Amino acid sequence: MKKLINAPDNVVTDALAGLAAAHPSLRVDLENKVIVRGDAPRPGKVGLVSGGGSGHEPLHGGFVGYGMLDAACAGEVFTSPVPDQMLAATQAVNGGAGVLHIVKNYTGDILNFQMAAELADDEDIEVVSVVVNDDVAVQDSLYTAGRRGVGATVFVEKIAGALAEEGAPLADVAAVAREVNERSRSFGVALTSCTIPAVGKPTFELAEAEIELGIGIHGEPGRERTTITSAHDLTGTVLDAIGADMPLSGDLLVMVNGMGGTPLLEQYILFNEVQQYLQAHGARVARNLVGNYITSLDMQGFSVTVTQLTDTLTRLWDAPVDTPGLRWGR
Amino acid sequence: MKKLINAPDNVVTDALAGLAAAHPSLRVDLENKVIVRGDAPRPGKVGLVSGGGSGHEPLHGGFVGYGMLDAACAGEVFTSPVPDQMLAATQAVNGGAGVLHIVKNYTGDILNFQMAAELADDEDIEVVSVVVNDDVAVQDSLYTAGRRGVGATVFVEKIAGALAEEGAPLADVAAVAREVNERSRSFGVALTSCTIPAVGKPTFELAEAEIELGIGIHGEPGRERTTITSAHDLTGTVLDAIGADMPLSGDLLVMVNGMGGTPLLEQYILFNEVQQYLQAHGARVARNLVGNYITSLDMQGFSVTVTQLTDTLTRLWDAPVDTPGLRWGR
Amino acid sequence: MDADVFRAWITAIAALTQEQRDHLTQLDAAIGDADHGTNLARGFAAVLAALEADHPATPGAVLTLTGRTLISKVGGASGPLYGTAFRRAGKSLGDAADVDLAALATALEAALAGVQQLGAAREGDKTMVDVLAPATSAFRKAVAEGRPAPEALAALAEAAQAGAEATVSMQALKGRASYLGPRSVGHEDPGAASSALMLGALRDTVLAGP
Amino acid sequence: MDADVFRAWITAIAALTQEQRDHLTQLDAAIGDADHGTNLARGFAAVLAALEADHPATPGAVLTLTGRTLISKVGGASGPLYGTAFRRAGKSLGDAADVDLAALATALEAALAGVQQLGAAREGDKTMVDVLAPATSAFRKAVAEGRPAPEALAALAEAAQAGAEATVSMQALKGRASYLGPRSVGHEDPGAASSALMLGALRDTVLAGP
Ligand SMILES: Nc1ncnc2c1ncn2[C@@H]1O[C@H](COP(=O)(O)OP(=O)(O)O)[C@@H](O)[C@H]1O
Ligand SMILES: Nc1ncnc2c1ncn2[C@@H]1O[C@H](COP(=O)(O)OP(=O)(O)O)[C@@H](O)[C@H]1O
Ligand SMILES: [Mg+2]
Ligand SMILES: [Mg+2]
Ligand SMILES: [Mg+2]
Ligand SMILES: [Mg+2]
Repeated sequence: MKKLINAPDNVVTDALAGLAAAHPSLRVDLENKVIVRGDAPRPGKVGLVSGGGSGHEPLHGGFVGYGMLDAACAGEVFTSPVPDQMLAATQAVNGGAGVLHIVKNYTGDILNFQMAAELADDEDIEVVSVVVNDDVAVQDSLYTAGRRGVGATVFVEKIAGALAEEGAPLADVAAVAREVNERSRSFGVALTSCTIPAVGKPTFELAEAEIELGIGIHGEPGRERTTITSAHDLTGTVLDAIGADMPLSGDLLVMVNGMGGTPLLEQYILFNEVQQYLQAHGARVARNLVGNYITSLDMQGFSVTVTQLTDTLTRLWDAPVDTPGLRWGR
Repeated sequence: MKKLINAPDNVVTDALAGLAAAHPSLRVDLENKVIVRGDAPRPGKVGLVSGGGSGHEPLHGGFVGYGMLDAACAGEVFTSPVPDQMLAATQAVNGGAGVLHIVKNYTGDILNFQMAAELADDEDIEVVSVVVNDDVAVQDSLYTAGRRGVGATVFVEKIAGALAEEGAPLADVAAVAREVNERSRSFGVALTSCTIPAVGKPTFELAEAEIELGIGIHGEPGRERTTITSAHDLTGTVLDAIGADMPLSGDLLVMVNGMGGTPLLEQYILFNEVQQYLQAHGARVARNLVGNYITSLDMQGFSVTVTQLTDTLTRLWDAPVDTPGLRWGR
Repeated sequence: MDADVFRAWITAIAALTQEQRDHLTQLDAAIGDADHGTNLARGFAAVLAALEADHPATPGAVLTLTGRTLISKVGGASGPLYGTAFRRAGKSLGDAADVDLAALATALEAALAGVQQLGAAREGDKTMVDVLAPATSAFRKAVAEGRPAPEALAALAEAAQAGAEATVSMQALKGRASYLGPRSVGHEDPGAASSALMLGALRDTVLAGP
Repeated sequence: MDADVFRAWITAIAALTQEQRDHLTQLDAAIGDADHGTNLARGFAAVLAALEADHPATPGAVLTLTGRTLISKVGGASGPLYGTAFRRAGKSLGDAADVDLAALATALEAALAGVQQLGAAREGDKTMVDVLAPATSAFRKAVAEGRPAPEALAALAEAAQAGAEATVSMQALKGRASYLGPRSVGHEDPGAASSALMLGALRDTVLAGP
C-alpha cells in the first residue's frame, strides 16, 4: 500500500487539521473530530448535523458552511462516529430552533445517531433524524437493514441546508430532507477496490476487465461482478437499474460522482452518456453535478444519483452555498 | 486497462460533449475541440486563450468562464492542440482588445501556439504569448527546453483572467501573467503511473513502496526514484526543492494538487504538513487551493505550487470567478 | 467471581482482539467493510485505559465502564451493540462484590436482551445474536441443572463456538452483510466470531482462577 | 521521380507509422510522454485522406499538402516539426512535374533547415535532427559524386539508420526528453527513430519504382 499519510491511525485527525488550515471559516474540534460552521450556533436557525465514517471526502466535512451543514462528525475511516461526537456537534449548532440529524442508512450510523439523539434529548435539545437510503443496488425489505444511503446525501444536505438558511422551522426542514431522499435513487460501479489505510491491502480483488455492479461506498460488494463494457453500455445498465425503481421523467437533478480514483475526463464521458440516455427517455437534466462528491478513498469507479425535481427543490438547489466542497452564489 | 470510456480515439470529444451538456453557459465547438465562454467575444475585453493536451482536467476547459479563461483548446490526451484550434479559439474571443495566449512550456505547445500566433497576425488579431515554466524538478538552461509548465498555470489563468475582467489592456494582462509565473514554483510526486487510453498500459512502472520525485504531468520521469516516506517527510522534500529555488517567505498562495487518483483525504493531510512547514519557515499561507486542479489522468500522486503574493495579486485572486473548476464570489 | 476476575476477562478480550484483529477484519472484508477487527482492537484498548484510570471496585462497575467506553470509542454497529451488552450486564450485576453463576447467567441474558432491543436482530439473521443467544441459554440450562462452573462455562463457550460456525451457512438479514443477500452465505459473521472469542475468554479466565 | 512516386512514399510512411505505432510510442514512454506513435499514425492517416481528396499533381504539391495536413492534425512537437519539414521540401520542389536526385537533395536540405529554424535543435541534442542532418549530407555528397540513385538512396537510408542508433548514447537537450537530463541517455529518441523510418521508406519506394 502506497499512501500519502503519516500513520494509519492518524489519517482522520491529520486530514481534519488540514481542512481547518485550508478553511479558516470553519471551526474544527480535533478532540471530538467535529467540523462546525464558524458562525454557529445561529440563534433561531435550525442546525443541520451529519456525519459518518471518513474516507468519503468531501462528504461530510467539506459540506459544512453557509447554506448547507452547520456541523459534521468524522468517524474513523468507514466507521460511523460515536454518540459523544454527535452530541458535541448537536450542542455546537443548537440555536434554539432544534437540530436535524442527516443519517445515512447503515446500522452503525443509525444506532450511534439514535443514542446521540437520546443524549441530546436529556439536554432538552430537540432533534429530528432523517435517514437517507437511496441505493437501488440493495433490495429493500422490512426484515433487513434496508437500502444504503449514498449520493442522495449530498442533495439532502444542500437542499435542507438552503431551507434552514431561509429560517424555516425544524419540521419543514426535516420534511424537505425526507422529500429529497424519497425522490432520489443511486447506483454505483467499481473498477477497483479501495484500500483502507489501517488494513493495508485492497478490501476486495477484481480481475483485469472485471467490475462490481452496485458497489457500496465502503467497498461493500454489490449486485454482481461482470465484465467492463463501454461507458455507453455501462451507463445504460446503471440507469436501467435506477429507472426500474423510479420513473425517469420530468426535470431531474443528476450527479455523476467519481469514487476517488476516477479522472474527471472519464466522469464527463459518463455524464454525456447519462444526459443522452435521459433525454432519449423523455426526461430533462435540469441541474447536474459532475465530480468527486461522495468517494470511497482511492476506488476507481463512479455512481449516478438522480432526483426528481420540483420547483421548490430547484429553487433550493440554486440557492447560494459556500462550503469547501460545493460553492456558488457567493 | 479498465477505463470508463467508449473508445480510446473518442475520449476527448466524448468528454467535451459531456462538459457542454453539464455547463450550458459554455459554447463547445466539438469540431475544433474548443471551449468558449458563452458571452465571448466581449467587445473591448482582452481575450484569454489557453490549451494543451487533454488528461489534465479540469485544466484547461474547466477554467473557462467569468474571471478566468475566455477559451481553451483541447488536444488529444497529452498532445498539444494544433494551430487551427488555437486560431479558432483566438478568433472566437477577440473583442478588439487583443488576445493573450497562456502556454505551458513544452516544445509542442510552444511550437503550435507560435504558429497559431502567426496565423492570427495574418488576420490582424494582436496576440501576446506568456509561457508558464514553474516546475523546479527540471533544471533550467538556455540550451534545453527549459522548465515545464505545471501548477502555476492555474494561478496565471485565474489572476490574469481577473485583471482582464476589470478591462485592463493586453500589455498589463500579459505583465501580470508573467509576474505570477515568475513568482511561482512547483514540484510533483508520483506514487503510480497514469495509463493513456490509446496506449492501454501504464506509461511507467513503480515498485511497491517506490515513488517518482519530480514527476511531470504527462508522466515524464522526474529527478529520481526513491522509497515512499511519511506525508511529513515527503512534504519536506518537496518544499525544500521549491525553497532552494525561491525564498519561502511573506504571504503565499499555495496549492496542494491531486494528480487524479489521490483521495482528497490524503491531499488534506499533505496540506496540513505544507502549512506547518511554511509556518515554521516564517511564511504565511494567505490563500490556498486543495484538490484536483491539474491532473495526470488516473495517476496517484500530488504536486505543490507556491506563489509569492503581492497585495495586487491577492486582490485579483479574491476577485469573483465562475468556471466549472473554480468558482467563488458569484 | 469478584471484580478482579471480570477485569481479567476484559483484559483477555483486549489481548484477543489485538491478536485476532486482522482475522476479524478479513471476515468483515468478505461481507462488510473490513473494519471489525480494527474497531474492537481500538475499543478495548480504550477500555483497558479506562479501567486503569478509575479502578472500578465491583464486577458490575467493571462491565458498566467497559460498556460506556465501547459506546464512546468504537462507533460502527459493534460499538453501540457491544457497549449496550456490557452496560446491561453490568447494571444487572448491581453493586455486588462477588458474583455467582446464576447472577452471571442473568447478566448475560440482560446483555442479549439489550443487543436485540437495539439492533432488532433475531436468531438466524447472521449476527452476534447467533452466538449470544444459544450460548446464554446453554449456560442458563447448565446452571439450572446445578452443573459445576467448569462444565457450565464449557457449555457456554462451546455453544458460542457452534453458534459462530453456524453463521457460515446463514444469509444475513441485518447489518452491512445483509446488502449482499444470498452472496452473504458461506462466510462467518465477524461479530459472531468476536462474540465467540469473548465468551471463550470468559471461560478461560474464570477457570484459570485467581 | 513524379508525383506518383512521392504519393507512394507518403503511403508507405502511413503504413509504417501504423505498423510501428506501438514501438514508437514505447520509445516515447521511456523518455517522453508515450504518444509519438499515436501522433504520427493519426497524422499520416489524415494525410492519406487529404491526398485522396484533392489529388495533388506534382511532387511539390504532394509534400506541401502532407506538411500542411500534419501541422493541422498532429499537434505535439512532431506535428509542427514534420509538418514544416514536408512543407519546406514541397516548396523547394516548386511545381516541377518530375524531380531528379539533386532537386531531392535540395528539398531535404530545405526540410532540415525548416526543422532547425523552428525547433532550434543542433546535432547531438538527441532529436530527429540527428537523423535528418547526417542523412541529408550523406545523400548530397553521393549525388554530388554522381552516384546512381540506388547508391545515393542507400547512403541516405544508412546514414539515417546510423543517426537514429547514435541517439541512444546522447543526452537530450531538446524536447520532452531533455527534462530527464542524464537519465535520457541509453534510449533511442522516438523522433529520430521515426525519421529513419521515413527516409528508409523513401529509398525503398524509389528503388521499387513504378
Ligand atoms: N442489527 C444488528 N444486530 C446485531 N448485531 C449486528 C447488527 N448489525 C450488525 N451487527 C453485528 O455487527 C458486526 C459488524 O460490526 P462492525 O464491522 O464493527 O460495524 P460496521 O458494520 O458498522 O462496520 C456484524 O458482523 C454483526 O455481527
Ligand atoms: N526542438 C526540437 N527540435 C527537433 N526535434 C524535436 C524538438 N523537440 C522534440 N523533437 C522531436 O520530437 C519528438 C517527440 O515527438 P512527439 O512525442 O510526437 O511530441 P511531444 O514531445 O510533444 O509528445 C522527439 O523524439 C524529438 O525527436
Ligand atoms: Mg464500518
Ligand atoms: Mg505529447
Ligand atoms: Mg465493519
Ligand atoms: Mg510524445
